[in-house]
Amino acid sequence: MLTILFDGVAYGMLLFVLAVGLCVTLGLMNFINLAHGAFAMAGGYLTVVLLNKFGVSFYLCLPAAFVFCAILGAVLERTLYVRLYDKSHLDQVLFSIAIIFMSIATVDYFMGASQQIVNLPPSLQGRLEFLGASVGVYRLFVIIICGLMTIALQYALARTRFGSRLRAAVDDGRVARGMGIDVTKIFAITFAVGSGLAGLGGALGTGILSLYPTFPLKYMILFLIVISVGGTTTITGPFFASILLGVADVTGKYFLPSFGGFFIYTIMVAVLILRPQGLFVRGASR
Amino acid sequence: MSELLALDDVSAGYGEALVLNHVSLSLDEGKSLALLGRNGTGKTTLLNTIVGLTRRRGGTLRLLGRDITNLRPDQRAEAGVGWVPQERNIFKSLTVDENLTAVLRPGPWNVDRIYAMFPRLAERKKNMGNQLSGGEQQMLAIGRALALNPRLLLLDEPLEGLAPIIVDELLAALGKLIRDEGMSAILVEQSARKILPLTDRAIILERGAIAYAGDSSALAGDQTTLHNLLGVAERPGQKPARAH
Amino acid sequence: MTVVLETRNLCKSFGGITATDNVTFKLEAGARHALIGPNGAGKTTFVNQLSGVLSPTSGTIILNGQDITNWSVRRRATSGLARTFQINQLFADFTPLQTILLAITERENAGSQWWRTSGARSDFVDESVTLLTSLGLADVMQQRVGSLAYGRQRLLEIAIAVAAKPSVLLLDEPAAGVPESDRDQILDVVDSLSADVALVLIEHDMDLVFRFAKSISVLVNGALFVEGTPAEIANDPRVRQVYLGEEELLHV
Amino acid sequence: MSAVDVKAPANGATARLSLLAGARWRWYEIAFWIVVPSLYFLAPTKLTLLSEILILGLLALSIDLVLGFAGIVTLGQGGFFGLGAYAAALMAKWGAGTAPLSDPLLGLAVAAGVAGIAGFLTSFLVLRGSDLTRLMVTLGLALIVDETANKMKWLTGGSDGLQGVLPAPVLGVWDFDLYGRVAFCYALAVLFVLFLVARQITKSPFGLSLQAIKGNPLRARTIGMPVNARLVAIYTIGAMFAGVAGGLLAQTTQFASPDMVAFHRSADALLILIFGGAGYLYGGLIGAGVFRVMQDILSNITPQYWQFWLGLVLLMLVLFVRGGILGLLRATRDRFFPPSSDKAAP
Repeated sequence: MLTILFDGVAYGMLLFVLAVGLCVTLGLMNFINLAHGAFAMAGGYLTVVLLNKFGVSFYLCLPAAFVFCAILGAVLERTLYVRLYDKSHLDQVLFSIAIIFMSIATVDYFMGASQQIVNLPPSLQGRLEFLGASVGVYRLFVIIICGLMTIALQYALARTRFGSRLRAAVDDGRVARGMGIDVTKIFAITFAVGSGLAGLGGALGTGILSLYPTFPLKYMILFLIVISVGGTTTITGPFFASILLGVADVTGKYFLPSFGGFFIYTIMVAVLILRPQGLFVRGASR
Repeated sequence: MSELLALDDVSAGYGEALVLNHVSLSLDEGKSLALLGRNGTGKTTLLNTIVGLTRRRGGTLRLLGRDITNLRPDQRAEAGVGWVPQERNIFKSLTVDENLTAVLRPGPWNVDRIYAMFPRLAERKKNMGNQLSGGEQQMLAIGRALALNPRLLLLDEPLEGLAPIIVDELLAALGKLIRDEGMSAILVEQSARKILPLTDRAIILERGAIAYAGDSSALAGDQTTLHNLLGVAERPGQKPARAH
Repeated sequence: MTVVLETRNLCKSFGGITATDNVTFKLEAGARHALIGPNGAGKTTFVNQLSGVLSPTSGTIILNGQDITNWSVRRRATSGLARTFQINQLFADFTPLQTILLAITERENAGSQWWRTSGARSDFVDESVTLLTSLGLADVMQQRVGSLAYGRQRLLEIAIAVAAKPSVLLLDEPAAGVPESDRDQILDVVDSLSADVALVLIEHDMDLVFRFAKSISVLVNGALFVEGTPAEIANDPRVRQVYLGEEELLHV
Repeated sequence: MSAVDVKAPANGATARLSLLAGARWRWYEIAFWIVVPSLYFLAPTKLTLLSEILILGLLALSIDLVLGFAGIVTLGQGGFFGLGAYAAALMAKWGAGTAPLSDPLLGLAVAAGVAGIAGFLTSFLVLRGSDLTRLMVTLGLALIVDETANKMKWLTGGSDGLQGVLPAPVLGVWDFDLYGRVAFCYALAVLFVLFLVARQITKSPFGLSLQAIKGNPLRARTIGMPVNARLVAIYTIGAMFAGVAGGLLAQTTQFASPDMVAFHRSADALLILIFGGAGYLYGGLIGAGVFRVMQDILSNITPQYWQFWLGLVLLMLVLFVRGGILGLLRATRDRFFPPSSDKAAP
């Protein structure tokens, strides 16, 4: 039982790192980037290539995936995404789907359609006895890294000047501009960091998530659930939503395998109907 | 005196609507201007145009001799425009302290000096932006604009909706800022009597154009103009055209 | 005279702030009434309650003898209360003709007919054309609304409200944002509106108020401060104080 | 004023003619409906593909009604398509290939009914909230249908699909043949009838009111329009159209599987409509043709990777071309033959 809970938490924290960039940029620019999962996939496949083809250490793959995806995100944001900000949500969704399709086909072309397996370093294999439960070392590693990332994010957002400028921009972009805050630049940086985190999540997830070309489509749905339950105005909302979703998904699959995704989709629709702004959003803000 | 701000034949509005019609004005450094007019005459639009938030349809703007017509709002803030928006628009998920530090630029105004000016804010440093009273929000909005260390302060109806005792407190602070510190400012206000004593010059807008420009002290004594342009009155010489 | 619109002890508060303070107001058939007041006086809040966008905290609103306090926007609109918006609310991709035809079709409860072709009812079309012509929009009635000059769009905004054949028409700053050259046309249209309709003009522009209104209400801090003829209001020292900023005197 | 009154009727007659002219059949419309049936003789070996195009076109048409005319963004039309497919398939199966239960038209009626009821019930959930919420709710609902189809093995055959779907002969006369001749004619006839209905809807006061809601819901409400009732109506109609499309596919392919409900079905149909141009009625039909033909050609050049080109074309459409193929054609026409009186809403 405790093992399942532990696996669920690991999965949930991974989801959080994958999705958090999308939540923040959606709250900041009201831009729905359904293709966010493509960055995670890029991180995952980069790790596969570096690890399996070039024998780079798994521990080095993680920062490499972050940096690579952050640069990729920054370039795409400046060249393509920037043209979509003042268009309708429908256009943004179509654009995202186009990016998803292209990324799926590209990965399929270079890497093939089959699922990719990575050989984790021996130090991350095996299991530990922890509080009477058997715990995978790798999942523990995932929890530690994601936990550190979460703390770092929370610190950056709550304690740094960049964080307060970012929050100001989310609160009221128009006035923030009038107060000398370069919202466009803040958004570009946030987008890059968010993409980088997705890439890191994708790299970390190679051992947990199944990595094949339709990854962005599959996880798009999970990200949407995280957003609809967690809201976009804080990062604690998406954090708890991810943990909840991770635990619910893992326990659901364990105890009621026949229900599969049914359970979480129903939760998503129910939440959207009851609270169109997300479950964890602070009550009426004005 | 060197010129601080100059608007040359500026027309602006929102979307299709045109609100400002061919407005020209200039303000010297260290001087202050009262921007008066009934509501809907374009006062806020004029300030927002200086900040860079409206759709400009023509004309040019200069700040300290530099053409700022095509600068973005954040670049204008950097160039020296400090703005106190009409609705205050305090960043609600930032603390009082963060509201100041997030926008702070180097210069004579630092956070301590702002707190010294508004001691009430110092007591509420750790409060979130949405946990302040109206008067405190207004003080914070002014403090936030000062944190930019602006050359020109734009105040959009800073006294509106506040209790009389707070109005007096704010007027005293503004008086200190403008008269004693020599801060250049444009004050938008509906109640002419309150801000005319604070300012050097006054402009009255009507239908987006300048209907009166002159010295504040002269305007304060000019009952007829005040009544005709700001009060409830017909414009002299214009008869109701309902006859036909 | 018959009273067409009435509010009794209307109050609205947001949180602790009273935006409408016990307003009791009567409007007679065919009235030409202006509603003025300084910023934050609560004009918009008041009008939003009349048109049903906001519901009052307490008090009643009566239209043609019926209590409409809890009616929806749509039901009020179909019962004789029409309004224009300060910022144009138009259908940019329609022609003025289509716009007015739509408004008339909805007024006649024929808007859900899917088996008939739009334009088949010649009486509706004729009425649309007559209305557009009388408002000086005949020459542009087949053009795309989004491509019309702003002044023409403002006229169409009024035309939509008139098409509903209202007994009460709320005009929210009809000339706002219109270039000086097109202004007279709008004022003429407002002047020429049918004498059967009770008009309420929400306006800051005193030229327009004095040209048009036969009675004026001044709203201050959400309460009805004073009512009277234009001459009475213009010469009222208390109104002068409110507008020129000597509010302290009010508290005496 | 008197001059105005005299002038009005004459003006009114021209105005009325111009309004009615919008509903008249144009030469290109007639040409379209001559070309499509003649494909039966022109491409007798491609009838299966053509039937599929017609069905995809009908699905895209259902989205056009909801999105192109009423402005409701949806990613869930595939859900109604799937419901219709299963409903028609089950009817055919239970009737074991004999009338009355297996009658294809009855099957389509049931498919329309089931999808319509689902559309009506979910419309109240969908109409709340912003575009973003609508996208997510419609997507979520379609995913639930997908999961249900997967998991209710006893009814749907699970991921293996539903076997033994044997519709009775059409109108008791024409049995579905191996070459897809009957299937093509049947699908074409159904599409044509539903197209006529859709066309009439869009040219009617009801259709005009939908476009008004799309343009400015606040104004629509203040002229006394029952906005929500209208949207519920068109969403339900759209669901019925999608249900019929699903039913057609199940009957003509004699098969139903969760693949018919999957997300890519909704996404493809939306893309088809965007390709062709939303708000023209023909956009979905033309888009479906171009989409499937493009898919065939590109798959031949780069097997499996046609998705890349699809994405690239879509990207270009979103960034540079408004209104899809038909929008492009109209822009070209307006450029070379500027319209005398600037016509608004299509």
